[in-house]
Amino acid sequence: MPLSKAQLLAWLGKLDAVYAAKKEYLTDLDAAIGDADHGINMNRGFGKVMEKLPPVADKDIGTILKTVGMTLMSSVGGASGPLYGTFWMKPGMLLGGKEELDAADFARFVEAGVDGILQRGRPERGDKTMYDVWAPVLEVVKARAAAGDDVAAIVDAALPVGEKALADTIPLQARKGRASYLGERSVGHQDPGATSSYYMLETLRDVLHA
Amino acid sequence: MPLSKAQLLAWLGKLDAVYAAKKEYLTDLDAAIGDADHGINMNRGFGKVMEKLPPVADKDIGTILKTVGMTLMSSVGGASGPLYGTFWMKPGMLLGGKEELDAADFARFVEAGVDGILQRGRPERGDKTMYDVWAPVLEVVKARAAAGDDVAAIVDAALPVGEKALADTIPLQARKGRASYLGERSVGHQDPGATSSYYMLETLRDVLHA
Amino acid sequence: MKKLINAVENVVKEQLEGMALAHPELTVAFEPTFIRRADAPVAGKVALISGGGSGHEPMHGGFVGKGMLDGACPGEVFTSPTPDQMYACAKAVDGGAGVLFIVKNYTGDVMNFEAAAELVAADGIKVQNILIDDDVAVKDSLYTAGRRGVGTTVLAEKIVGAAAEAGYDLDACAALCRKVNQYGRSFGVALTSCTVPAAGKPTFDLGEGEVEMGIGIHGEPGTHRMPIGPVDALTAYAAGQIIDDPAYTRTVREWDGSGWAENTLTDAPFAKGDNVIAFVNSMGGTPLSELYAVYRKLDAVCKEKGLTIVRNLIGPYITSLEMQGFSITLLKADDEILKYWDAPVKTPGLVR
Amino acid sequence: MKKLINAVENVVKEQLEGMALAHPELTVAFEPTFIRRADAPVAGKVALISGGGSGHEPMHGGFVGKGMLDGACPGEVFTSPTPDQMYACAKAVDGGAGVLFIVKNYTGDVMNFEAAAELVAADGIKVQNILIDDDVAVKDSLYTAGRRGVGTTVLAEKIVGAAAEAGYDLDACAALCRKVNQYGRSFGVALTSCTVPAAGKPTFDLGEGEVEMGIGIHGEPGTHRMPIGPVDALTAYAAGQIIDDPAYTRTVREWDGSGWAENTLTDAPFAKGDNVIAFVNSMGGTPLSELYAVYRKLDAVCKEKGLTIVRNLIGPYITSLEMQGFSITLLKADDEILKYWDAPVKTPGLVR
Ligand SMILES: Nc1ncnc2c1ncn2[C@@H]1O[C@H](COP(=O)(O)OP(=O)(O)O)[C@@H](O)[C@H]1O
Ligand SMILES: Nc1ncnc2c1ncn2[C@@H]1O[C@H](COP(=O)(O)OP(=O)(O)O)[C@@H](O)[C@H]1O
Ligand SMILES: [Mg+2]
Ligand SMILES: [Mg+2]
Ligand SMILES: [Mg+2]
Ligand SMILES: [Mg+2]
Repeated sequence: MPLSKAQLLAWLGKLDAVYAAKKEYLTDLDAAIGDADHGINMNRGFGKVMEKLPPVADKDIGTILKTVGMTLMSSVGGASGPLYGTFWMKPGMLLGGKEELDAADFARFVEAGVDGILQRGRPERGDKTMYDVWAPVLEVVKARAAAGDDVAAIVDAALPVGEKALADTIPLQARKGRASYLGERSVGHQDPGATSSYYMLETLRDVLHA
Repeated sequence: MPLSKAQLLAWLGKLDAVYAAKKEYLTDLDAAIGDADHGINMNRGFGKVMEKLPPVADKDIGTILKTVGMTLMSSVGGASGPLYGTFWMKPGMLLGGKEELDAADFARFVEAGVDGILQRGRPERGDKTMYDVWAPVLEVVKARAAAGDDVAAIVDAALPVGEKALADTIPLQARKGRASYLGERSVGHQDPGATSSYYMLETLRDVLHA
Repeated sequence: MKKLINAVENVVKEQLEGMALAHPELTVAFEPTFIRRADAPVAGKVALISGGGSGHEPMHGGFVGKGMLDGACPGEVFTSPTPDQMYACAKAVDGGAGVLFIVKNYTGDVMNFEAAAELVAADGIKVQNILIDDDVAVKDSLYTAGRRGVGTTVLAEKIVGAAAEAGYDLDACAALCRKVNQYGRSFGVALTSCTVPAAGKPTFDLGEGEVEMGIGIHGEPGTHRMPIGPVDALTAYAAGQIIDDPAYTRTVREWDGSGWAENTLTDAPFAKGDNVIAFVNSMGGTPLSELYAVYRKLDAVCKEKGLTIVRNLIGPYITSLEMQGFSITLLKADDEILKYWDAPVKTPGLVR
Repeated sequence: MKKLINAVENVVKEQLEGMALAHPELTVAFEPTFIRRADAPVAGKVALISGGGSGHEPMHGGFVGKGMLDGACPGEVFTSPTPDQMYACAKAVDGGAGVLFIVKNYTGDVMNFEAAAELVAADGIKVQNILIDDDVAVKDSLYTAGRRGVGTTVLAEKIVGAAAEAGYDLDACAALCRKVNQYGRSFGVALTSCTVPAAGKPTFDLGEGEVEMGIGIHGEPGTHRMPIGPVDALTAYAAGQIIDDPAYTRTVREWDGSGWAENTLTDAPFAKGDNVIAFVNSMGGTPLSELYAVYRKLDAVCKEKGLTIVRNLIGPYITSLEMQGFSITLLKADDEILKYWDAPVKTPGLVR
């Protein structure tokens, strides 16, 4: 089964709910090693996405993704704004005209998105950022797509990898973003951006299984 | 027995010790209905008096009193500075040349001092100020001096009157000084300036009985 | 108590030493302590002197300079200065045209400045003292020491300072200062108490959800407490207290050249159509950003009540140490007041 | 949380509304949000734009005006603004001579301003971006996002603003800004945390007897904690961190007219005989009086180390909401820097 446009819209809607529910939790994570705004930023961004979606909900998936990216870019702010902005915008530029995403499309989506994060933020693995979740997830996604899995199976395979990668950010010392200023004091805390990234995956899994 | 110059100097020295010991207490009283500085002011002022006294300790009582008054005037600050400044300075101007104060001199001392407070502060009885202690004390002092008591007997008679007058400031609503801004909220607190005035009397009693 | 200080005994002295190092255009004298323009006396110009307890910075020392004060006499924290300070300062800055004392109406300040005026006059220097008593939180001058001097002081020092610079004589400066005081009204709100260094603990306790209304500038409790509300409600309350304040009458003592004269003054209330200067002040610990929220609502309230804000001043100018809170001052502005409000000024605390 | 606010969602917007009402010489745009000189674009003048999270007032919006910034883009509290803001602002203030972005080095600010520079350049407007990264508390640029931009930002905006006003072209403005950044170093100390309105509770907990050393300007924890000492000790520590800081090398990305170039810059340490501008800044909740005590000791430390303070700036200019604490910035001052430091400036937050 490909990822339908309805599922994509359901994913975005659910993400809005998730970031509303996790607003305080993500902000607390950011208070520990950052500046106590990540949950607020994500909540504001996806709130704005919900405002901007209706007029484009009928359009192709590329347009929807670009709208999401541009909206996040101009409403989240901070480090995560341009990162998530490009994460959604770049695939949007690739997937113009699509009404659904098959496994290959989905792998291109994730690859283009992660590529956007890399270009903007130049993170390396182990820097304790959202990239620490996306890098191993991208590997699984590509491998499972190549192996012929459908989108739901790909996401099912990627989720535990993402979950482990998320937990693995805890012992890391941050080398990018605000948390890097803390040096060793950043050790022992889960990265907020990695956490919000993991929610994207988890929420997609929930939508695909609904 | 008249009040000797040695006793006057002993009184001033002891007052310095009393205000050092009561610095926090007087400041707490002032925090409740004023601005939390009366103990600090009195302690600073009498500390300065101790510095300025030695060169004039051999001079006549008038000179000593004027020195005390001028020193308080230029070191206490606040409302109590000019009040206590004139309280000591005015008798100093009357008692030039004296080497001791007999009962009549002592009554003139208190009368001139209280007169100074009246001129500067224009308090009325019941305003909840230091004058509430001095007004009844002055009456007793004048009456006992007229009746022929010596200084020690006068002060012994004045002390309980002053003590009662001090306690009587508690239920009053302030109408002068900072405490007046509190309106009814000034009720139920002992006036700090009345308290420091009472210590003058009490300390003199201790010196006269030493 | 968390403060950037060394020993509590030296707080004021060391801060003044820092000020002297930072501002060579000022001269700071010690024993007795006063701050003056390094170029004072300015020959032929009326010299303006103010003073009061420390802890209200930049007032008054930060307002010494061309177009504002010639000298300032700081007392200990929240304790009025002593007459020897004002006397020495007046001797140092009098340029032959006399000295105007701008005195905030607190018993201590009034008595110390009165004693100083007597000393200065005895030396043959012309002197006038004008009281600032603008705090509408103090309602009744019969049963109190009268209204406190708060925010209007800053505006008076600016406006009269410019007039003195422009050549006003002593009587004219005094008259203008009296008018500014009669045209100005203020009200203050505290979110937290402050701590006098020598006392070492907050002057009052305020619960997490409470604000203290009608405070002065010495960390003293105000008229009452309220649960903390939105800034719009606090601002509307404070502005209402000022704008709806009725005529205010009291008797002041002013030096008449030879002795003390009692003058009874009545301030008219604000009226629809008045132009006003609006001054939103931080008590010290409230950041500038929050003052703009106050100003936003103040502007709306003024419009509603028919007052036009023609100028404004927003920032920490008359503070209570690190207290969080704000005060609002409205000053009815006629042409004379506006002219001197707009005139140049160059002091550490106010530049135009 | 005790703040002068209404609903937490509207804090920044309402404060900006207040600012717009108070300062008719500025124009405040919403959606996207930016503040600009009402008289912009100034034809033929390089336009200076800065921006960053809100909560640092008066920076940056308060520094918009003649002789300083042409535009400022405020984000949410402590959250960098978004590229659409800088883009719209640049379009509104470009006077044909190009736009200089002055960007504090935080990952968020850097990425958002980079995205904005791409948009602006794509529209055919000349653009340069210069990073400010002056916080010596961040030691190692290899294992961190590099030094944060703090106090030197204020000095750079003043100095480069004056140079732009004097007719410097875009390259010359960028070169001067780069130099000011390389000549400036800062260090910050917190006595209390601050509370982001939307978070509702203090970002960190600090014991009654503790201070947080090496803080930035976002309420983030610093490098370490110490028991609170006398101001002289805190000042000597902060000044020592700055003055003894060795050469600092890092690679920055600058727009070279067509794309991003990586430039490696090395800042020389301070040297005996240097003239410096000394900037003692309040984090918001520390009153001016306490800053003078810091300045007093800073002056002594500089003398001891052979530096001469030739100018100073003392007050709350780059703040962290209501945080109590201070920062020190020293800027090596050559003739060019002094000339433009001394030039006139007229903004709500800085006037000369
Ligand atoms: N250079 C970078 N590359 C990738 N991700 C980054 C980078 N810098 C920061 N991040 C991510 O951004 C998150 C912080 O986002 P947020 O709190 O919204 O922004 P800010 O740090 O500006 O306040 C971090 O937890 C981290 O996952
Ligand atoms: N007008 C007045 N007449 C007489 N005593 C006064 C007057 N005003 C104040 N006082 C006295 O001064 C005391 C306060 O002194 P202090 O705290 O040193 O000065 P301040 O009120 O200026 O801080 C009051 O407790 C009161 O006894
Ligand atoms: Mg953050
Ligand atoms: Mg007192
Ligand atoms: Mg006092
Ligand atoms: Mg942020």
